Amino acid sequence: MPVDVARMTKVFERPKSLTEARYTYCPGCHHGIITRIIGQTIDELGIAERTVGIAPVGCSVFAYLWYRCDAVQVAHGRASAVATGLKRAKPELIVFSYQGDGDFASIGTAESLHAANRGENITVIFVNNQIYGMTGGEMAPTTLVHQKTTTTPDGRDPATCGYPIRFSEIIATLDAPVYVTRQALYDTRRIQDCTRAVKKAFQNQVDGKGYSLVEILSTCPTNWRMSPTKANEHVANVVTQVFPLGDLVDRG
Amino acid sequence: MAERQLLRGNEVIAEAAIRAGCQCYFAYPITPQAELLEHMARNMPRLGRTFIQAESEVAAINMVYGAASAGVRTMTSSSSPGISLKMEGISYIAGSNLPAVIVNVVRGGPGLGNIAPSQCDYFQATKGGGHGDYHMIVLAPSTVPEAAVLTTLAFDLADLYRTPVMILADGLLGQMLEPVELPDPIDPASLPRKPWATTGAVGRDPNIILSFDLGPENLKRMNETLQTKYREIRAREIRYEETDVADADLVIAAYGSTARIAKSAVRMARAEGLKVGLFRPITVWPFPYDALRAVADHVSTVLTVEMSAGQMWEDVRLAVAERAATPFYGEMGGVVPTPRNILDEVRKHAR
Amino acid sequence: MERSVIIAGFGGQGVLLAGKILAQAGMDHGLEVTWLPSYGPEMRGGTANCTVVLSDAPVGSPIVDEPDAVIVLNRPSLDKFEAAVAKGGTIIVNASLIDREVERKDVVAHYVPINDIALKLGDARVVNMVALGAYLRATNTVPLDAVKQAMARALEDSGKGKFVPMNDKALDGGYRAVS
Amino acid sequence: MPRGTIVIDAERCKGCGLCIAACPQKVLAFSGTLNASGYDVARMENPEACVGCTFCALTCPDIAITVYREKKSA
Repeated sequence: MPVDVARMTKVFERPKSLTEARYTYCPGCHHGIITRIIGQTIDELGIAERTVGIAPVGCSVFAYLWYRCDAVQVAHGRASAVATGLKRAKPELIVFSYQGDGDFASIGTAESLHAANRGENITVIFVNNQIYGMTGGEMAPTTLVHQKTTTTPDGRDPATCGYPIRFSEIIATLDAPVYVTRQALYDTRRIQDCTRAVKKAFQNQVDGKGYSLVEILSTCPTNWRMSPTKANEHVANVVTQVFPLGDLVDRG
Repeated sequence: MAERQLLRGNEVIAEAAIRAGCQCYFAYPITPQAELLEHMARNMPRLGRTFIQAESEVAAINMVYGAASAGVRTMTSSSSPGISLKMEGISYIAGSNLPAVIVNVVRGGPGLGNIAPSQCDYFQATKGGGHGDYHMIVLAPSTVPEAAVLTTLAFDLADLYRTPVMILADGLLGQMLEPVELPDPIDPASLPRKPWATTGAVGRDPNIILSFDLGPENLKRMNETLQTKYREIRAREIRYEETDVADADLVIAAYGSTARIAKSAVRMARAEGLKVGLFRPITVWPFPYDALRAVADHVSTVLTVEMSAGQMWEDVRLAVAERAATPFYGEMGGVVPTPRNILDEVRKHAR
Repeated sequence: MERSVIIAGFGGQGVLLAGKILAQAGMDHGLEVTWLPSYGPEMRGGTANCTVVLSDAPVGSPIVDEPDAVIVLNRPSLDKFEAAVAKGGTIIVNASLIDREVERKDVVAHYVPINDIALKLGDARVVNMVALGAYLRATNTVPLDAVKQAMARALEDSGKGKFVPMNDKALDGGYRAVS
Repeated sequence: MPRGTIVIDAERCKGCGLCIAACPQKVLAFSGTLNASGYDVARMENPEACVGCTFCALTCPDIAITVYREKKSA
């Protein structure tokens, strides 16, 4: 028997600042949740008309399609530098960059670190799924020790590939950032925590406080070769052992 | 009339950029363009404008990409090895139809090379450098006063065509002092609006800046739009200078610093009774093929002189198309030809 | 009329500044000018030189094969530039530091004890202005007063206005040392 | 009457199952029917148990779920 929703209160719907476009992400991929959280944040802060999103290279290359706000698609790794240029040119804009682990913590190492070190008044969303999704599941800078990828077929060997880099911890050593946090999405409580963190990271920018970074432990069920639910468990039980959750800097 | 000041080429380009309304400047130190960066460091902040010493050339050009997206006049500068690093960003800027000015104070190469004057980046500047079917407008000043004029023009052309524009200078031009009348400053607020810029989607659909499309047919269309723009630029923006060409039997083809040195050689040759002229491309992209071909129709020889192994020479030969002899004289590695060196070459070929 | 001069010496002898002041004075006097340094690593500790071209028409090449004059403040500079000077040109030789004579017979050499004059004035740092004064007397390229004004402005602009009188005397000292 | 309900946009659903795992009331299950994209979409198997908690929607990566709750009775 269908329920008559007309008599009921809508308590959850698509954020207004997101478009109707369907995501190009694989089933169960957390990129979609993160996009929804950012859209909801833009709604709640009422900033859609002055927000510019920066889409990276990688699975989220199409990020500009999802938001009803201006956007710039940029070269791999350079999002924090482009964000710097945009924000300095028009400080009244709210600028967020959306970057994967390869983008933010490998090819964009210098740009990421120095934008943070200058304390650019921007919001960086750093999606850490420990793998290069779009190119076929190669090793990322955050790939776990012994994790198999298409370029570490026998598992990541620290002797030749180094260790998973905790980039947020590196950024947390800097004096300038006002907010550096690591969040996850493997259950509803983490999703709610992450939502608060993202909102805070945007609010800091609105308030002119400076650089905020939200690292989000994400899944890649396709390239991890796990079901979406198994991937969630993997984040909860294994990934968080290497990348502990919580605030690293909070000078807000 | 503006005051005549004795100024260094690098400082003149910087100050002309400020007066052209450059709001954001990003760069990384490298000789021989350090004075340009330093002038911007001293002057941009006090005007309430943005100066950032970027962590790298790569970061600097991407900051330019961001500022250009936001619709402000923006510039970066470097010298050869640094320009190589910027090539990724320049390709994106071209592909995304963004206006920006890039200054290359060319030094000896390849690799680390040296910091002496050279013109060895002509191919990089005019034939691509970065990936993809794109061009930059490339302006090659020959004197310090002209560097000021072309810097102003660079910003105007960049905005008009939404394209990167390069000022192709060299260590000689960057380091020398010459009297200049600087252009009057313009008010950035008076510049035409850029409705395509990402300034916040107020009362309009979102603006998206991008250089890609995964669909070949769509990307082909984007490329065709670029090519249409390049045809317009070729039709309207070719600039060159001819000196003593009308009765010449031999014409020297040279650009930038080399052209002014060649100008002295032309005077010396004329004093000896040799009928020598000078053809100087001011835009090296688009190259003045037709104008040079017209010259080639009434001379026996077009002698290309460059501080390179013969890069512009290829364009000269395309233009001349065997209507005249096309000998070449070049110096490399930061060696600058003197007027006497050029005169000696002229004597070899002049009747 | 086009005149060119190369001013050469050790880094630290102020040859670049002397050239700039000459170029500035030339410009103030209504001439077209160019000033071109040799620059880079060799500037620090090694030799330094600059080329100044002054002309009543737009300057073509800022580098010259045969300068009308050279001012050499040390021996390596004389060795390097003696051969380049145009026939009938001028060489200002810093006799305080250079222990040989000019070998060429087709140029006019002026031997000026530049360091001695500077020391007598009380400041070895003004050798560049002594040299410039001597050059002006020998060549009459630009009036001494124009150079004095350019010098005063250059020093004042860089916050060294208190050294103007000393440099003024140095220009005079060099000027008088050439007969 | 259930205290809440959801509407699943079947064409957006990619059948990832995260909502099924997230629902504390075990309301949801795979339907066994494929949408146009070929995904086995989720459906309310046990609608009476829905309390409108929104957990399914929070965890849905494709924003395929809209959640309704009973108006508080006056």
